Amino acid sequence: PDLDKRALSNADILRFSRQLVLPEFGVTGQLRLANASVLVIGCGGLGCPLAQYLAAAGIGRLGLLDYDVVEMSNLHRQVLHAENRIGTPKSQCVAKSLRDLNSGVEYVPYHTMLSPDLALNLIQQYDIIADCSDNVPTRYLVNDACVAAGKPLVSASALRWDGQLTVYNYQGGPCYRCLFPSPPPPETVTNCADGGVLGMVPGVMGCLQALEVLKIASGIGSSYSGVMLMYNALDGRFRNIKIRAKKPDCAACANASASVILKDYESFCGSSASDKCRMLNLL
Amino acid sequence: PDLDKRALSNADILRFSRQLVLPEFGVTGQLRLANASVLVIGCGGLGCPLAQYLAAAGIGRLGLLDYDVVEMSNLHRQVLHAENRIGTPKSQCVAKSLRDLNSGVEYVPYHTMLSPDLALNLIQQYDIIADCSDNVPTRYLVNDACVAAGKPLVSASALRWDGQLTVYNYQGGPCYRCLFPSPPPPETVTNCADGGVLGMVPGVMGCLQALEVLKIASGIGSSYSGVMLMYNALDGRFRNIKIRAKKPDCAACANASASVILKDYESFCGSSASDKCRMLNLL
Amino acid sequence: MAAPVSVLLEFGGGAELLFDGIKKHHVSLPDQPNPWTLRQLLCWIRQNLLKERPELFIQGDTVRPGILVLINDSDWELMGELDYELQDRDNVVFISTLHGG
Amino acid sequence: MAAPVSVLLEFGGGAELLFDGIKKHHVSLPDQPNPWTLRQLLCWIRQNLLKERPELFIQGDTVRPGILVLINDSDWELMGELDYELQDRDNVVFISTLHGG
Ligand SMILES: [Zn+2]
Ligand SMILES: [Zn+2]
Repeated sequence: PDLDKRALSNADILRFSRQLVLPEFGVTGQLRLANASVLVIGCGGLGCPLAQYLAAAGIGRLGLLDYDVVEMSNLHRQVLHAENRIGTPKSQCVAKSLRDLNSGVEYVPYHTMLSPDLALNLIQQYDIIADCSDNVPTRYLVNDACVAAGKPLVSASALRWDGQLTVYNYQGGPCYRCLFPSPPPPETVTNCADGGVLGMVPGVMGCLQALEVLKIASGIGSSYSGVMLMYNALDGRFRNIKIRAKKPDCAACANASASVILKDYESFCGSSASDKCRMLNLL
Repeated sequence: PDLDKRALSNADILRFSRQLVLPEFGVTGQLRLANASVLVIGCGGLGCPLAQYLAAAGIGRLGLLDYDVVEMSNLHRQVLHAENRIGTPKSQCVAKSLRDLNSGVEYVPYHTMLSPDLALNLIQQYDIIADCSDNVPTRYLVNDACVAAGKPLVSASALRWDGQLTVYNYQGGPCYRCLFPSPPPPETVTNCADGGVLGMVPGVMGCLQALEVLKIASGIGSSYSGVMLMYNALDGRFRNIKIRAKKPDCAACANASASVILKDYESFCGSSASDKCRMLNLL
Repeated sequence: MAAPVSVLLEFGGGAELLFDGIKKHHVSLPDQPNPWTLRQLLCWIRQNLLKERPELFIQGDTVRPGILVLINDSDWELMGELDYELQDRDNVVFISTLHGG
Repeated sequence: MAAPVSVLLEFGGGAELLFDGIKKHHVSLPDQPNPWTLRQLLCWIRQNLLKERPELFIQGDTVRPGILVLINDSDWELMGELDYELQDRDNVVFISTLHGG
């Protein structure tokens, strides 16, 4: 069913008073947010703060996708999970935690891996997509489906002490493939299990990612289309990088339709969409 | 009782595996963190994410100070509170939420306003102080007590679309009074009730503040002593500013003892340590 | 005779609200025999940019307490404060400090 | 005869791990008759800085997929990529992209 909020209730006005008073946001921004839906792909270190702050701010619908269950090694950074929920699906766990914070949001948990069969149909049902995933094949799949569906993709990533954030496929800007036409060699890809990650880094990046989703949903527009934010927590520095424009010969953008979605992203990338195997090797 | 953790348990190693693998942090950093205590002054928009990420990372003891109770208008940014806790003390509410995430942390809620009588003794009991308060008199009081007690002060603030972060009184660096010898004229001070604040802005700043606390507690050291980070969410830009050194004629630093603590910070600043009155006027 | 000086003035943290909400002002200062000092720049801002309630920005001959002045990303206290002599293309930033949480 | 060229090379996002974990390298490139191109810089890095497993950084005559090259904070694709001619004091950054979440 479509979101269709036409006016703010008195309870809304009280709850959101501190952001309603911002002239750049205001009642118009709040109503646009209430009528916007966001699909969060990955309910881990980035997805937790992102979903938390979007729910608090009053997003209309939050799709929460993750195939995984909560593990003890998640709790140092995946702050919506809990000790007594180890073994339960992350997507449902996030929805349960956030209902206490804002029961007015519609939460739609998907306890599943994003597959090429599923991606386009699912992404078409949402206004904005947030890539909070943790592996290369999923990032290419999400990108291609967003290009095919014409949806803005707010993409963040974190590893060790580093974070990166940009917005793809928004207002004529580049997509992930424009920037990275070929996947990295699998032996150069480090995941959080192997490389480690300090919890506050996805915390910072997830909050920033939520902010860009809010700016897009409320009509303010994003600061990071064609710009990548890079953060290093050890030296405490942020850097805004100007990245290339949309490429006319991009494999996705040149033919933005369902046909750009590959059958098998794991073989395209030479790596798995799950970091389970490596995690087990490490422990 | 003193914190005295000498070794990590198998459960600790599993829980913190993703940060233990970071060579700059490692087992030594984790043990230092487990033996560190942090006093969080203010359990609102900054204090919530700060406390959340420090608890997740395995801080030893977390003092949580706030005089206020949860209100509906807090929930858009104070993400550890909940609809069914409106009217309950914020300090206790944060402790309750975080026990589910990490029961191994010692939580000490203080449901009280920070007074000149209380401040020095309380601050002396903690290793690092995080200023997450929302008013000028409290910021001067916290600073003076930190200078008197010789404690590093990780200070963040947020308003509208802007955030600021720096570390005071750390390794010979300046204090808040070195930078701001005189309080601002009361009519120039805007609080979150009057000016508004977008929830993700204290979210970002609180996560960054938690990170600097972790870097100090684990012996890595801070990036923001003598440097102020400034953030504007509308243009998506961060800026690192070099600020002045400690001033020999600073009213606090020149005589770093209990005598620098004033009797009455509200009259020194000409404003109230609570933003209740203004809030009531607005609504 | 000093060469003409162009500077980028920025206002933030709420100080921009005294300047019609405009954060960036590219400004060409008129020729004068001696170098422009920051003291003179404050006078010029007061006369040319400040729309209302100048006391919320300037008190006496300096900025009011609670505004940080940055010259090329450094605290002006490190640069000579009011006596700093402006160079062409300098970036001068006035930021209100925030107290919210 | 081109003047000597000093550049600041930075490595991040994990690429620094191929360079003994050192993120910043201030480098003076030797004199040569023509301007230094980025293509030549990559050869120089391979011969002078890369300690082990060069294939994790350079493949063929360019950087391997998944490393972004930035010249003075802009994507090198906007600057001519391998044919870009280095200027004195340029800042060239090599960043591994991250995929963790
Ligand atoms: Zn493309
Ligand atoms: Zn001082």
